[in-house]
Amino acid sequence: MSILEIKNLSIEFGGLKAVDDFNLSLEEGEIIAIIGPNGAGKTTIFNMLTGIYAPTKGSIELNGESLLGLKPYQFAQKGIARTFQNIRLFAASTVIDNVKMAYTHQCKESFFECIFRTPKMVEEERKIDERAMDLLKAFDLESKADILAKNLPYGAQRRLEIVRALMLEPKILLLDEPVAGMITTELDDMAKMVRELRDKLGLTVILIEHHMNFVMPIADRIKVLNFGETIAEGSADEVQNNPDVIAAYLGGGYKNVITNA
Amino acid sequence: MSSRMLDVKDLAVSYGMITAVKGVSFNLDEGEIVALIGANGAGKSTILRTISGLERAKSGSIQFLGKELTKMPAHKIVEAGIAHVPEGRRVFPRLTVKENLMLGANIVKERSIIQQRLERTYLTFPRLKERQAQLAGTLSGGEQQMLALGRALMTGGKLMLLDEPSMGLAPIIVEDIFRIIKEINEAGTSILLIEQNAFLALQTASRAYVLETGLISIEGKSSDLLKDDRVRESYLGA
Amino acid sequence: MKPLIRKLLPILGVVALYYLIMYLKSIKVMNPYHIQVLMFAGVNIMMTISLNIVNGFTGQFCIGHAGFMSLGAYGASIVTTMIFGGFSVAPNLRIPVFLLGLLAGGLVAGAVGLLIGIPTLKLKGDYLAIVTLAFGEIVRATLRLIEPIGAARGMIGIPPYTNFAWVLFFVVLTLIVARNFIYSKHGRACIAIRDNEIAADAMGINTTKYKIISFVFAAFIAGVAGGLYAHIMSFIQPDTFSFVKSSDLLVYLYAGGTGSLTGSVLGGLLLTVLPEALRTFGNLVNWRIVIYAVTLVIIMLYRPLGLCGGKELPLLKINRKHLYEKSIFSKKSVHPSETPN
Amino acid sequence: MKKINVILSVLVLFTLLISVASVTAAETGKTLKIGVVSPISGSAALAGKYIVNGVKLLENELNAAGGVMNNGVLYPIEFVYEDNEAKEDITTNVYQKLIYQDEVIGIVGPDMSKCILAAGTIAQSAGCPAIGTFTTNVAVTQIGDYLFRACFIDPFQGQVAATFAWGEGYKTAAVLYNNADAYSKGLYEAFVQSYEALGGKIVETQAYSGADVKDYNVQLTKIAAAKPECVFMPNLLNEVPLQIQQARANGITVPLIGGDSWDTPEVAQVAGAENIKGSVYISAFSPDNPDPIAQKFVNDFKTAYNGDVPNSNAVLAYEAGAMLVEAIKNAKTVDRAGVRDALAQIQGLALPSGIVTVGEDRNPIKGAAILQYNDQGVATFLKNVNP
Amino acid sequence: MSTLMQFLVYGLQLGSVYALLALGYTMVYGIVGMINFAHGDFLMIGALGTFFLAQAFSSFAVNGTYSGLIVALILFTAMVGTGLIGVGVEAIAYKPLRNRPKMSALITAVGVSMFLENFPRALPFIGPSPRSFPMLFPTKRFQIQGVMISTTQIIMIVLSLVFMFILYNVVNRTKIGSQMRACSMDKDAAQLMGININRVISITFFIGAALAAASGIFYASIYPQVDVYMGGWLGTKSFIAAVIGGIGDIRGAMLGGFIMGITEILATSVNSNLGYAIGFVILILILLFKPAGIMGKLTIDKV
Repeated sequence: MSILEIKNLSIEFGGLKAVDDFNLSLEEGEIIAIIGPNGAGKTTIFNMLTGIYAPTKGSIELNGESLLGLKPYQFAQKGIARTFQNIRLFAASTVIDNVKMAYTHQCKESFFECIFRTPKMVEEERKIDERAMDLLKAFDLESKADILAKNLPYGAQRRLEIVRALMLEPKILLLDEPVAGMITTELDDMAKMVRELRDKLGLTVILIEHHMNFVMPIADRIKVLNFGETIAEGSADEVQNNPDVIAAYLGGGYKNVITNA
Repeated sequence: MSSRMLDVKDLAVSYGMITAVKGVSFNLDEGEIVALIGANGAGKSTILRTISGLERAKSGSIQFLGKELTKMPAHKIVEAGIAHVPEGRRVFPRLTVKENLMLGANIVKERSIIQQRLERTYLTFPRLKERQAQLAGTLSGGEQQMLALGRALMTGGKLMLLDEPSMGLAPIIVEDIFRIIKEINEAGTSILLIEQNAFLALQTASRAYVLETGLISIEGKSSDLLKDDRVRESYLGA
Repeated sequence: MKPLIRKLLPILGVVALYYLIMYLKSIKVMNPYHIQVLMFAGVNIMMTISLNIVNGFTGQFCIGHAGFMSLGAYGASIVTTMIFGGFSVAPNLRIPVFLLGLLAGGLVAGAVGLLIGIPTLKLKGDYLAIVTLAFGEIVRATLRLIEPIGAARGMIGIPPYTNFAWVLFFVVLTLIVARNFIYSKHGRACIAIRDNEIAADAMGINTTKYKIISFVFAAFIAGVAGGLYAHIMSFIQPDTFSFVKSSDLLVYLYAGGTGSLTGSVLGGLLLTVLPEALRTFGNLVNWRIVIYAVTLVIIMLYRPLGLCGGKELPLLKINRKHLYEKSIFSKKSVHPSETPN
Repeated sequence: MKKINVILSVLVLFTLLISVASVTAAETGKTLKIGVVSPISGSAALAGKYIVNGVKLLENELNAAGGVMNNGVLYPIEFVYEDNEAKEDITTNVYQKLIYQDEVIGIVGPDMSKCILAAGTIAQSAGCPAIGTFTTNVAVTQIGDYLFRACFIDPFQGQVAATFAWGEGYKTAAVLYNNADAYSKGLYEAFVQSYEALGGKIVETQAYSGADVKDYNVQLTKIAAAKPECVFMPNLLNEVPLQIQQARANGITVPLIGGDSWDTPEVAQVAGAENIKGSVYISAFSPDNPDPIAQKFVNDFKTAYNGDVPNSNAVLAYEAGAMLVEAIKNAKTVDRAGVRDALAQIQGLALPSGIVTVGEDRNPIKGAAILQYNDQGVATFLKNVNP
Repeated sequence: MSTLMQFLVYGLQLGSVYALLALGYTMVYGIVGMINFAHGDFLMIGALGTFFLAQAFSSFAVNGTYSGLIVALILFTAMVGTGLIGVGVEAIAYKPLRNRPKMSALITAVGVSMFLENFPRALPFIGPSPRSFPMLFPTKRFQIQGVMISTTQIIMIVLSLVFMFILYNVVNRTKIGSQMRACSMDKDAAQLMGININRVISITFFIGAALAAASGIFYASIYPQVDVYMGGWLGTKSFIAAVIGGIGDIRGAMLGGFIMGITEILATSVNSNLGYAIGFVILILILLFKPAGIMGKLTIDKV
């Protein structure tokens, strides 16, 4: 049984079809990439999958449960976590607080326990702290735990965004251009990290990316969008050689770039 | 014989407590395309922003065609002949394409020149002509990048600073944009290019500087850098 | 033993401060005038902290905070004066009645905060601001029309129960509670909303709920502060709590520095004392407010983030490491980053 | 060098000692301080200006005399002026400061009932006499036996206005009042009560909220439609001129009746002679009062302040100060309690507005003057009304 | 019916004052992104300044009335003078804070407002006294079908509309207008177009303050009394008007101003106790349904 089932997902903005009949069936542990030209509707799909936009039609089912009509925070609580194209960290908070913030709905302390700082609350707080610390350690950020997120280097910020999403204990992770603005070495690190997420945590990953050097080796399946419609779907090889994809997205010089790089 | 157009010496820039650029020197000759490559946070954008006057240098000098730019206000620098296409396009979203382009010609007084430049821009970007009455905010990323380039062309600058023109764009569009960048260069505009995609940058530029944490670590001809082991390992992924 | 000392030291400090001031009063270095200015400063500090929770820590923008203060002032005074009869309360019942009044003031303000928070907290930034301004003015206009509580003439005969000790007690309590709030999941959620609402939402934080919690919590504190104020003044009237009062509070907050409890204490204290201190130059009485205005502008020009923008005294912080120290209550545990791998 | 310093210091000390000794020789008591509280800044700053000027006149007189003589001892008087910004909480601060820091023997002001209602308990519990200048609210002197006032009270004034209106034969009246202001509201209520008791009919009542935009056209249109024979407008002095103008513009031609707040030359200046002529107001004082004391005061005031004519604020502040000075003069012991007792016993004190006696409830027994604006827009004395 | 029409006239006259003042708020907000709390005080400076100017020109007045030319001159001088004060305030108090959190500038504006009110109050030759505003415009009254209307009202309503029309066209059709709009969207990018943003912001403050002066003069012409505190509440009300219309939008400011003026008058006519709070109630109601005001477009934070 698939973990996420998206059927005929469509959305219109002022009569304009931004996404039209998008279908996706995700197996647990899959890494899927959505590629396509700018304005093809990729981020819009992410926004529908996280409840920011309500689709005009179609269905989203997570483990057989429909998520339509829920608020964004409820999508997150159900287990769909995401990162953002333009990094959206809690910039003025420390690294560890960023991670702990994502655990809010799982914290059990009540309001009065909090403002009077009861022993129970302190104990609970310590557990959360340890949990966050474990995650940071796993992603090589533990030495930075107490510095402000905005003072992290760019690559580390991207990493922190993923760590923060993991604190939600998600089933599905959506990565929106995770390697934008990264150089090759950083790009390789990220690819390794995404694979580990799948292998060690069993996470299912959907990613949007223009960097073909990153997408092609990592994705189990690739969906190509243009003007809101799916124009191709398949493995990296299939997609790369699809004439429609080359015409609409990859372009003629693409092979040249990717082989040299 | 090409002559020296831009000469940056020991440039240092800091934001508050953090020094983003720690003493960088490089230069560019008339007609050249020079690339600055490096990881995010290496200080590339800061250098461009300092050249165009959006940031103030802490020390060092920037000579452009014999003029010192470090003390000049940004709008004067545009008049001196520098056109900066900023990172993330930064078109004016609630103005039409044409209004955006006309703002590019803000420093020009003569109508005939404005008209001439507009025609030339439309010739370079036929897409913009089709969309001239559309609000810039409704354009796709690729179109916005074209508009940003077109707007810079309208200023009539002799040196164009390009900050990540390929960022977030589909490969096919990137190809298009870089073809146009070369065209612009061939028509006589010098270009200082920042590009994440080091391979693309080195293919486009004649010379390049590699920046690491606010300092220049490697410099040389593009063809040499393409073969350089350090560059290949960190930036080209070979 | 260390954590115990660390916990008790601030309390001892406050007690020492109290006795120091009482001593200074007894040897006539300080007089009732000084004490009263300090009492107003205390109320203003509470109001500033309350405003800081909404504006500084949750990133919402309330500019009608005097409205909550007035609700608290009236709520508390109705209980102590109209229900329990004010001066005729038996001496041994005065403290319970006073505390009941303050609680009532806080609850009234909190309840109204909830009532208006639910529909309006959806609004963003300056639009929310202007709605809170409108709210403050509507409260004032309404209070002016209610005859039983004196309407525009105001309420007289409120017993002056508030003394310096009470003010100090409530300021310290507010500081502790506010600090605990900020360094808990609630505070983290609020700060997340402030830093990036979209990301907070995407991280499973019910932004509406936490905004309302912070708003109601702040309104409650403002209500208690209003109650204290009424029982210093022993006379209140609706026009005291106008937009002028709200903007004074904003000035205390932003001159002190948002997102910093230290800043709220400093802003509330200094800017309450400054206009009074300027009275020392008797011949400048005509220029007093002009000097105050210029000082304010200069502070903002030279410290745009306020006196302590983003900075906090260690006393008002809960350091993460404290979680791992041997607590006086709970069992020992070790800081994870110090664990040898 | 050191030696010279030492010698100099000794010399200075010596001269100081001599001068101190010579002062004590002339039977001079310690300097007494009187606090003056008024809104120097804020929305009521105009009143503050008149109050300070009124008291300064008294200060000059006392300076000329060297102080107040009590039982053969001359006590120099020093005035401490404080700004209460027309705010209650600031007033309480000012009271505390004057009482405990400056250790004044008594306080003059403030002028607003709301302010003294907040600060009065401080004076009462400290046992420091305080005289409100324009604090017409009944509750003010009920705070305690240390609180006095220099003005008449709201009910009296409302009653005077109602009696006057009825006496002029006006059978119907309309009221425009400020529902955000205690003074205005108090006067409105007293007027309506007295007027209806006399048999008059209130045909229209319109309110507005002060500190607001100064458009009263709607209210005045409605009042005009009700066709009253007179309109009572007991409002604040920065509101009244525009109300008068707008009333006339809305076709209200009947006499307008005001309270003592009208008593400022600015009212007629701003409203315009054309509009204000024929209107009547109740005042504590008329500058036309032929009484020599009144005339001397008016002339002194004019000379001191570029020809400004004193208004009630100035007169009442002057008189509050004068009452305090009189009390110091007669006090059995020159301290706060003594001054309080002497204040309560003031009888037949001749002041610019008339002969003042402090009544049992610490309200002065004094008459009101009724003034009417003539064609030139100058308020002229119509008659005196005594309680 | 005629009473209703009469109230509408009053609403329009009050509304035009609000609208002119709201324009300044909206322009400064749109371009600099700050709420200039001292804006209402520019109204006071304009009105008080006009009072002193009229005094200086009093020798030109015949029987207390001024010729059209002199009035135009006084108006022009007061507007330019206030505009320059606006530019000065921006340069001294707001410019250093331009890249700082906008609350810093707002608090500075509170300080500036206190200063602008209390400095002239403390000056001996100005002081707190209210002053009678001179008759600058002819005051003939007409009766049209039972509705009383004066020439002053007509002149001020018409002139306000003219000012708004000119401003709207300046912003939308001229070069400086497009520079302003560019600055309002992206100051960095605007600089890269060779736009001198300091100049644009100065001009914005100049226009805003000059319009505030105009509204002050009109206000004082129909409510002829000026004092140093007159700007405070008018400023706040106009700010609310600007928000009702959608702050940042010029047409919105005009619309908001007139809505505010007219509803205030109409509510007062229903019950005189309502007039004060009605503006606030309307504001809340409108924002609950249109969270960015009537003309305002909610800028959606793009994810």
